[in-house]
This record gives sequence, structure tokens and C-alpha cells, in this order.
Amino acid sequence: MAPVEVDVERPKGDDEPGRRHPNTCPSCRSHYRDDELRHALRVCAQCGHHFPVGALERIDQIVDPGTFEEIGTDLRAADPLAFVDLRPYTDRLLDAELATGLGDALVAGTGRVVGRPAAIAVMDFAFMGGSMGSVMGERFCLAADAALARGIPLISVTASGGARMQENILALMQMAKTVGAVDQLREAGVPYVSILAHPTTGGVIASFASLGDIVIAEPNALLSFAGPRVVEQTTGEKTAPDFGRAESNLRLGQLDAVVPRRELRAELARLLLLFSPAEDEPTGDQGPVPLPEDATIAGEGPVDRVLGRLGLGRRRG
Amino acid sequence: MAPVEVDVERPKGDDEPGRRHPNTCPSCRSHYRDDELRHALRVCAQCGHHFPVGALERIDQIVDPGTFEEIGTDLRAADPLAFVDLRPYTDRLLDAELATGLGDALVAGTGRVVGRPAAIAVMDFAFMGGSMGSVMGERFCLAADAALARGIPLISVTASGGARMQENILALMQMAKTVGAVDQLREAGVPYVSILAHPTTGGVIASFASLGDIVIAEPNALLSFAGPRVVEQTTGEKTAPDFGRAESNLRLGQLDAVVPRRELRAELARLLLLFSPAEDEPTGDQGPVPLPEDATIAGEGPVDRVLGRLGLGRRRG
Amino acid sequence: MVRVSDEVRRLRKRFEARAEESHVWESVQLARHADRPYTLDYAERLFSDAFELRGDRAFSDDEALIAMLARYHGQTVVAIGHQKGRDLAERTRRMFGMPHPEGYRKAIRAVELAERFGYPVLTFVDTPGAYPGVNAEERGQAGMIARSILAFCQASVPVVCSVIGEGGSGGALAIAVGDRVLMQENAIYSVISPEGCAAILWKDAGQARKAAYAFRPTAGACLDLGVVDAIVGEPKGGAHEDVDQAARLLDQAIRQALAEAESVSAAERRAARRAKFRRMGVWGVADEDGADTL
Amino acid sequence: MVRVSDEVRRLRKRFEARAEESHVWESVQLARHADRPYTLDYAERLFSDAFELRGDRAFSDDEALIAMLARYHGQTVVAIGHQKGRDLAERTRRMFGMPHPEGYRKAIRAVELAERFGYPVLTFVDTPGAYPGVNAEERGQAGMIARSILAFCQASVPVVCSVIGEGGSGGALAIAVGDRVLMQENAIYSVISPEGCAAILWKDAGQARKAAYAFRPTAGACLDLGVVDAIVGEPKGGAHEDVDQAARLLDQAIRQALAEAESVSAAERRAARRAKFRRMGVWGVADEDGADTL
Ligand SMILES: [Zn+2]
Ligand SMILES: [Zn+2]
Repeated sequence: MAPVEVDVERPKGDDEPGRRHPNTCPSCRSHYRDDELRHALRVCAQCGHHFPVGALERIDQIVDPGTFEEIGTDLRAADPLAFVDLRPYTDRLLDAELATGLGDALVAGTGRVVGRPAAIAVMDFAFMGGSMGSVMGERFCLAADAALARGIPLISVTASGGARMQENILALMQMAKTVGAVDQLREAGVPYVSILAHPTTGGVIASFASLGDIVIAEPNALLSFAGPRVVEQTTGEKTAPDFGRAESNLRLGQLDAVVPRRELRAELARLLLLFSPAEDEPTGDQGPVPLPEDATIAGEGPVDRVLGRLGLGRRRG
Repeated sequence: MAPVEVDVERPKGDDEPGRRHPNTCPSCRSHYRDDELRHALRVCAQCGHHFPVGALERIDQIVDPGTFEEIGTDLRAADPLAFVDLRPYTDRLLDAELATGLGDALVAGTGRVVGRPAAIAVMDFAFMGGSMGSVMGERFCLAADAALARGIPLISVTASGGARMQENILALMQMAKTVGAVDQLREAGVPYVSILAHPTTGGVIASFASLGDIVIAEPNALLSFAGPRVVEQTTGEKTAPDFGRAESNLRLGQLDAVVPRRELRAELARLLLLFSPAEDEPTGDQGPVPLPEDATIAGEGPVDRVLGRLGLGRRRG
Repeated sequence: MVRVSDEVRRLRKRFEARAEESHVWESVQLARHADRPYTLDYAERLFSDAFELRGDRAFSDDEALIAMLARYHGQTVVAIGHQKGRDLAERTRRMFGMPHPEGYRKAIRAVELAERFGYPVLTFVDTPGAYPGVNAEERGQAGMIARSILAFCQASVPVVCSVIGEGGSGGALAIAVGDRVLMQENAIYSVISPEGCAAILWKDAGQARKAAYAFRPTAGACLDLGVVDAIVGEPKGGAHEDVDQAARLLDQAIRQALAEAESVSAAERRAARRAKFRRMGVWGVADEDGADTL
Repeated sequence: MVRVSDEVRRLRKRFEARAEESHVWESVQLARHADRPYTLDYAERLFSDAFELRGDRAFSDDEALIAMLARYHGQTVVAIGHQKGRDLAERTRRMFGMPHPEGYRKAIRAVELAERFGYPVLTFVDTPGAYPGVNAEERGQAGMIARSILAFCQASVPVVCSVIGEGGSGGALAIAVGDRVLMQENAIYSVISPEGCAAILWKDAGQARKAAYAFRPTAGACLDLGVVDAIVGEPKGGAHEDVDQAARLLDQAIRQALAEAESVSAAERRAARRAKFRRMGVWGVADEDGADTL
């Protein structure tokens, strides 16, 4: 049985044989310049396909400019097993750091989201498939610590093929370690919002990522414990094209919402408002609670347009 | 929608047109004298069919002779709605009391089961279909009070067609009232064992009866919220012959065990042992914890034969 | 043979008098009126912001029962309600407001979330009953209703429940155990539908009107019997005639009930809620002398 | 570039030395031996009485994961374990010890029951992993494993876990978060099976033996890495050679571990358990000067 694997699969038809340029839409073949795609939050303007987003770019998308302060930056994997497969683990780590500029597959810190403070933990699939090892576990816990210490919500954005096999049992233990951190938040009444990006699988979805007080996914994200290939190879069952996809998960009761990336920051602002302390309202009025002035939302108009009234209709479906 | 109904259905084929003697087995047509059937715990010697058992006879089956003390005996339904359908509610009550000798469809009290004290609440289907009204709710709560006050387990045996329509909304409120009593037991760490006899349906199974720390059913008992006839008439769906039966419920995760009536007292003794306080054991021995001497089990040999070693195998399946 | 209290005698007299005959059936019809405002209609008007909580984290998202985080007069609450659906497509999707076990599991999850953060719970009750289908039964409809009632008993946060349409049986009660239970003037609340009662007791579902008169599912009866704490007025002709006004009246009542529930400690609130439901029921005492009989 | 502690250097040296080469693969084989004692074999020998807790109260009874109330040295405990099954029929029924979400939901229910009564929890870990099928996924396998881990984190009663065969991935960890985690001498515990690891990293499942040497699923490695608290000896040749003796050794170890876990208050125990898992992991610190590199 191998439910945890690093090299996650793409849906059928997503992957052509041979190489495809990362800025070519796998769904409609539109091609974009990188700055174009970045400006569009890496969402295909033609068909709405959501391209992968690196950790730092994701932070730019949701955190107010200039407010992000990273924590745990200097932590690095230490390879206690002196693990060698076809290549040494240390070589793979070096390559990943050079390719991504990151010290591991998760970036932790604090910042403001549309004016409200939050602790942040964002994963990067480009760093060894977003695999969870000791550094990721510790960094996630540091973000949770910051949330706990300051009494501010924790927001995580995950993208992971699962546990990092090169750390074997220590990688597995990060599931217990991160769940313990979520347990502390729950005990203290500190909100935790989990955002699942494509793909969130294996040990990450079977631990902290599933335990958000609110769990939101990006459209079409693959969210499953075992990937479709493992399921098919192990059990001989066929998987449907929508197996494990965000929309299936919503229907199957695992998610609160599937939110297009362009609306994500607005939804986070709404949630941070809802999780903020009660305020006295002036004489029976039911107007929206004021938000910081000048707050804007990426890809949308001013905040109050989004937060003005009940938006249940939009999120249903 | 009418998920709660008083006149519960029997399985297809159970009921012939015309009248059948209550001591004729509906399954194999064997006929018994009443004392014969009573001695056999009202289980058909030929085929194992479980006949209905009245509340007082059930108490005789599971409670040690001479130890039962009834509580809430003088409570009677008061018909606050002055309810009249084809007949006045007060007439139906009078008939039921004359027919059963009971003041309502539940008898509450305390006693000993194979030597260990317990609070007891036993229902009688013969009293207006075991319907739940104000008196049943109050009597159940009195039994729970006794369990709470003395720190002894509560055992209930249910058989009910649902809520008593003649008390309408007050009948419905007995669900909340009895669940509140269970909540108090849970808060205080007082064990509650629920035994479901044929039929346990409607408001009874949708309240206290489902909330036992342990839930046991008798073989072939119908256990469902809506009965099969209501399901078929309301939704147009067909129900399978095993719809709602104890064995289906076990498979579907709703029960801990299906226990034949002949083994019920032994299982209760086992559970009361398991729920009893820890005892120091002599120098590392792992023998069974001693039970009161002379304890016997209805229809079986001495207690230690049953309680001697792990009995998991017997209960599986 | 049964000795009853003055209170019971008073109740019997009231119901024997069969007052408000016409009002009983009018309430049944208004409670089921196709234009009657549903949970979302009130949510839009009562809450300045909301985020829907979906899914039971086990099997599905039951759209017959909705839950949300919402901002109510400047404080965050968890709102839970049945939702019937307005047109045929929505009604089918929402099963006419009849939840499966997944709906109640979602309600339990929402109550637990409220409990973690100390948010009050507001519920809106409007269902013909829990869905009586084979799948619902197989996935443990009865047990999940019991567990939902238990979750509402266990909650230490303030809980205010409002019966806004049909309060149908255990499917309604599963989210109607609160510190304060309000009931709109023309809502109904009963252990079984009038049709179901008639089918069983009169052997004829067509006698629903007769059954309704006999068992009184009205707000007035529920108040007299101590089952609800207050009746919330509706615009003339029923809540659907002026939804904004109906919402204002409901808002006032909920706000006051919430303030009352918030005025005591969590432990007191929980104990008082349990005690309140413990008191429910009416019974007499067997009397061998035959005095003071029914 | 990465500065590591002396402890990490010591670990690297130990694993680079590739000691116990033969023992690694022997453990993999013994842990999966067809005659290896399973949870029920130990339950029969350790408990003087037991009552099986069945069902998740939601969907089904998953026989791959069993739970019971049991009497252990005069006190009642809740025991939870994977159960593989001895013959083909039982193995099929028990899915070779690979639970569906219902199994973990049952485990959570059992932990909650233990918590209500203050009973210690003993777990027996022996699974290739959670079942990787379509239905299991659709009913929320990942989320339920996470919730099971959370339930074990939250428990304030003593929790002693024993890895008695295959400790396979998240499916094992779901019931393996305890105050003390014991591991039998020939049990294995790993984030993925050797075959799975080989298939992914070596692109060839046939390289399982090579993978096992590289990632060390052995009790010795788990102890060195601080993942388990003690190794429990087995009879010569493996636990299946003398099940009674294996049970006696396991009993001794559990009894001692339980006594340790019981020696502190509930709040301390819970905090210590969380702190213990919080410490797990090995990392270095980025060092621009290049001193003390790997
Ligand atoms: Zn495209
Ligand atoms: Zn027979």
C-alpha cells in the first residue's frame, strides 16, 4: 500500500506526452507571458484554468503589500537518515532550493489580509512536490505559535504530493505534530482557515489541512489521500474523471466552499471579519461592520462591494 | 410526512390475515402454552423467534429476584389537550391500564443484575404501542436520576411505535427531555446501556434509546425512525425484507451487538463488570475479577462460564 | 382515578372550549404557504455578513439544512436552519427542507464550531420532518437526530431557536432545543403532520383538518403548554405579505431572547436549558380514592 | 550550508554505517508473517474480559479496525486495534487490516467513550495502511484520519500505543498518538511501504529491499529517532514462535508504560503528549558561512 506519494498525478488529458511550457494552459492551450499570467493571479483568462502558484507569489496575492514577516526562514532539512535513492536526499534538497529560492516546501510568517492581521503558512509544490518533512512541520507549528501568541487567525494554503519519503518515519510524525498545533489553536479558540490548492494529497490532507475551522478549495484541485493512480493500481478500481476533485469534495461534504482564486482574498477578508471580536453597533443599525479604509481586493473592486450583504448565493454550486 | 407513528408494522409475511394466537410462532407456527413460553423467555424453541415481552416479565428476566423497586408508579397521563379522535384519549388510557396492569408504557426502578446494582427503565409495547408521552418521559428521567444519585449504571429496554400523538407537542418534547437526562449521565460519567427490542421506532429511537454508551438489540428487532410502510408510502421506494432490522443495523454501524435474549442477562453482567470501578488484583494475576457468589444467569450455567475469558468471537457476526 | 393540578384543568378547559377553530387550519395553511419566507430570506435581512458552512465531513452536503457563520448586530453567530427551496428545482435539490442524517451531522458540526469560539447559535426551524427514505434510514436517521438533540443540550453557548414555518416532528426538534424557543404567530409545531395523525388515528389522511383541531399545532397552544417561550408577531395576512416587516419582528424577538440567554454564565445557561426541557410534560397522579378525577 | 547538531551527526553516522543490514529485511518479513499474532491474539491473553464496541453510528461497522471495552489487570480500558484476519475469508472481511473512514470514526467514538469514563486507551497498530479505494476516498479517508489523530491528541486519559506488526503510514498513525508508543522488536513503522517507496524513488517496486535499507522502518531506527519510547522484545524467531511469551512481554511493557502515563495529572499528560510530538523532527540551520555543513 502506498497512499502517500510525492509525485502527484494530473487528471487524465491534462498531461500530454512530451513537455509542455508551464505557461501554456493545459485545458485550452492558450499561452501567456509570465508577467501576464502573474498579473491574472495565474488564472487562464480564456477558460479559468488555475495554474500552480509558488509560495511567495501566493503570499503576494493574499497578504497586504509590505506586511509579510517571515518566520523560521533559516530552518533546513538535515537528512538524519543519510538517505540515498537514485540520488542523495541532500542533492535533491540543493536542487530544490536553487530552483525555488526557498528553504523548504512551506513558507511561514505573519501579515495582514485586507487590513486584518493573520498568521500565514503557504506551501510550494515546486519544492520537492510540496512534500512534508521535518522543516515543513516545524514551520507550520511556528505559524500556529504566532497565531496563538497574538490571538490572530491562522491561514494555510497547501499544495502537496504527501509526505517526504526521504525522512520516512519523521515525515509521518509531522502529521501528528501539525495536528497537535491545530489542537492547541482549537483549545484556545483561535480560528484556522485552510485553503487547499491543487494538489493537496497524502499526509498533508490527512493532517492539518483537513482540520481548518473553515476549509476552502480552489477549483478543480485534486484533494485525496491516495491519488487516482495509486487507487487504480492497488485496488483495480477505475476512477472517474472528477475523482478527488474540489467539486466532488464539496458535494461529498468535505469542504465549505470552492472559491475561484480571484475571489479568494475577498472571502478571506469576509472570514477574518466574521472571526473578529464583537463590536458595539450604533443604535440598532444592521449595516456592515466597517473595514479599514482604502482596502482593496485583488482582481475586484473596493471591499465593501463584496462584503456589503449576504453572499450565500455566490458560493453555492 | 409522518415518520412517527404509533401502530408499528410487522415484517412482510409476519402477519396473516385474520387473527393469530399470540403464543403461536409467526415464523414456524409452533404453538406454546403461556407458562412454557414464559419459561423459555418467550423465545421459540423451534426457530428462535423472539416473541414480545411485557415490561414486568422483562424485569423478571434480567433483574435479580426480589431486588426490583419501582419508582414513579403513581404517575398517570393527564390528557391536557382533552384529545378525542375516534375515541377519547382517556378511554384509551383506561383500556391500556386494564389490559396491561401498567400505569403507562414504561416501568422505572432500581434493582440488581447478577449481583450488581442498576437503574432500570423498561418499556411495554402492549400499552398503547409503547408510545412516548409525558409519563414515559418523566419515568425515564426518574430512572436516570436514580442512576445519577447512586452512581450506578442505567439500563433501558425499549419497544415503541413512536411518540404518543394524543399528547402532540408535549410528546415530542419528551425526546429533548430524555436526551437531557442522558446528557446528565454523560457529564457525570454514569454508564448507560440501551437494549432495543422489537420494535423500537420513531421518537424513542430518535432520542434516548440511540444514546446508550452501549447499544444492543434483540435479533430481528425492527429499529428505524420511519417504519417500512411510511417509507414506501411517502417516498415510493421499496424496502428490502431486512429493512431496519437489528442485523442490518449492526452491519450499518448503529449497534454494538445483536444479542439473543437467552444471552442478554450474561451480557449485561459482563457490561456491569466492565463498568465497575477498578480493583487491585493480586500480584500480577490476570484471572477474572470475582463476581458475587451464587450468581446465575437465566437460561445458562453459572456466571463464570460466560465471563471467564474474552467472548469476542461469540458476539461477532 | 387520576388527580391533576389546577394548571392541567385550566389547560383542558381551554382546549375543550375549542377556541380559535378557524385559526388552527389557517395556521397550517400559512405555515406551508408557497411564498412564506424561509431561513435564507431572514438571513439576508438579519445578518450583515455571512459565510455558509457546508458539508458533514463524512458523506455529503445536505442542502435541506444550511449552516453559516454570520454577523448579527455586530457579533458573530452560527446560524442553522432548514431550507425548503423556492422553485421546483431548488425544492428538489433541498428535498423540500427534509434533512438526511448528513444534515443533522452538519448541524452538530456547526454547533461544535460555535462552541469552540463562544458564538451564540440561532436556529430557524421549518421542515415537514426528517426525510423518511431508505437511504436516510440506512445511514442512521434516528441516531443522528438523537445526537443532534444531544449536541444542543451540551452546548454552553447561548442558543435561540425560532420556529418560522413547519416544525415537523423529530426533524424539527433536532435543531430546536434552545435557551429560548420562539415561534411565529402562524407557524406550526407538532409531533406529526395533521395528515399523518389523521391517517393513523382516523384511518383517513383526508381528516387532516379534524386532526389539526384535535392536536393543536399552533403557536398559542405551544405557548400555553410551556413548549415555546414567546410568540413572534407577523404582518397582517402572514409573514409572506411583508417579508421585511416579518424579519424586523423576528429580529426584535431574537435579539431580546439572545440578550436574556447571554445574561447568565455558561454553566447556568446549560443547566437552565436542561431544566427547562426537564419540566416539559403534563401528568397526573393515580388516586385510589377517585377524588379530583379527569 | 546547513549547520546541524551533534545529535544529527551521530544519527547520520549510525545510518551511514548501514548496521543491521540483514535485520532490516528480516523485520519486514517477520512483521508481515502469516502467523504473526494480531490484535485479538493479544486481547485474548491480556484481558480477563471484553465487550466489542462495534459500528461508527453513521455508515457501517469496519472490521479492519476493532474496539473493545476490556478489563486489564483489574481496571477497565478501551482497546483499539487493526485486525488483519487469519484465513482468506476473514482477511477479505477485514480488508487485510486496512480501514475505511468508518474504522477511524469507530476509533474516535471509542476514544470519546474512554474519555467520558476516564478509562485508559490501549492501541494495537498493525496495518499496511488505510484502504486506498474509491469509496474510502469518497467518504473522506484523509479527513477522518486527521480527525482520529486529533481525537488522540485531545484525549486526557492515558494512551499507550503498541506497534505490533506493520505500522503503515497515516493509516497506522491515526491510532498511534499516545503518551507512550511501544514497538515490538520485529515490527516495522514507516511513512510508506518499502514497495511503494521503491516504486516511486527507484521507479521499480522490485527494489523494496533496497528501499527498506535506505529508509529503515525498524524498531531500532524509530527508537533512535525519538519516534517510539521503547522496544518490546519478542521470542527468538519472532512473536509467532511463542505467542503466549510474546503476549507476556508486551503485557509487561504496556503495564509499565500505562503506570508512567497514569502518574501525572490529566492536564499534564495531555500537554506532555502534545509536546512530545511537537519535538519530533530533525532539522538544521542555514549557515551562510558554510561551517559545520552536512
Ligand atoms: Zn485555459
Ligand atoms: Zn418458531
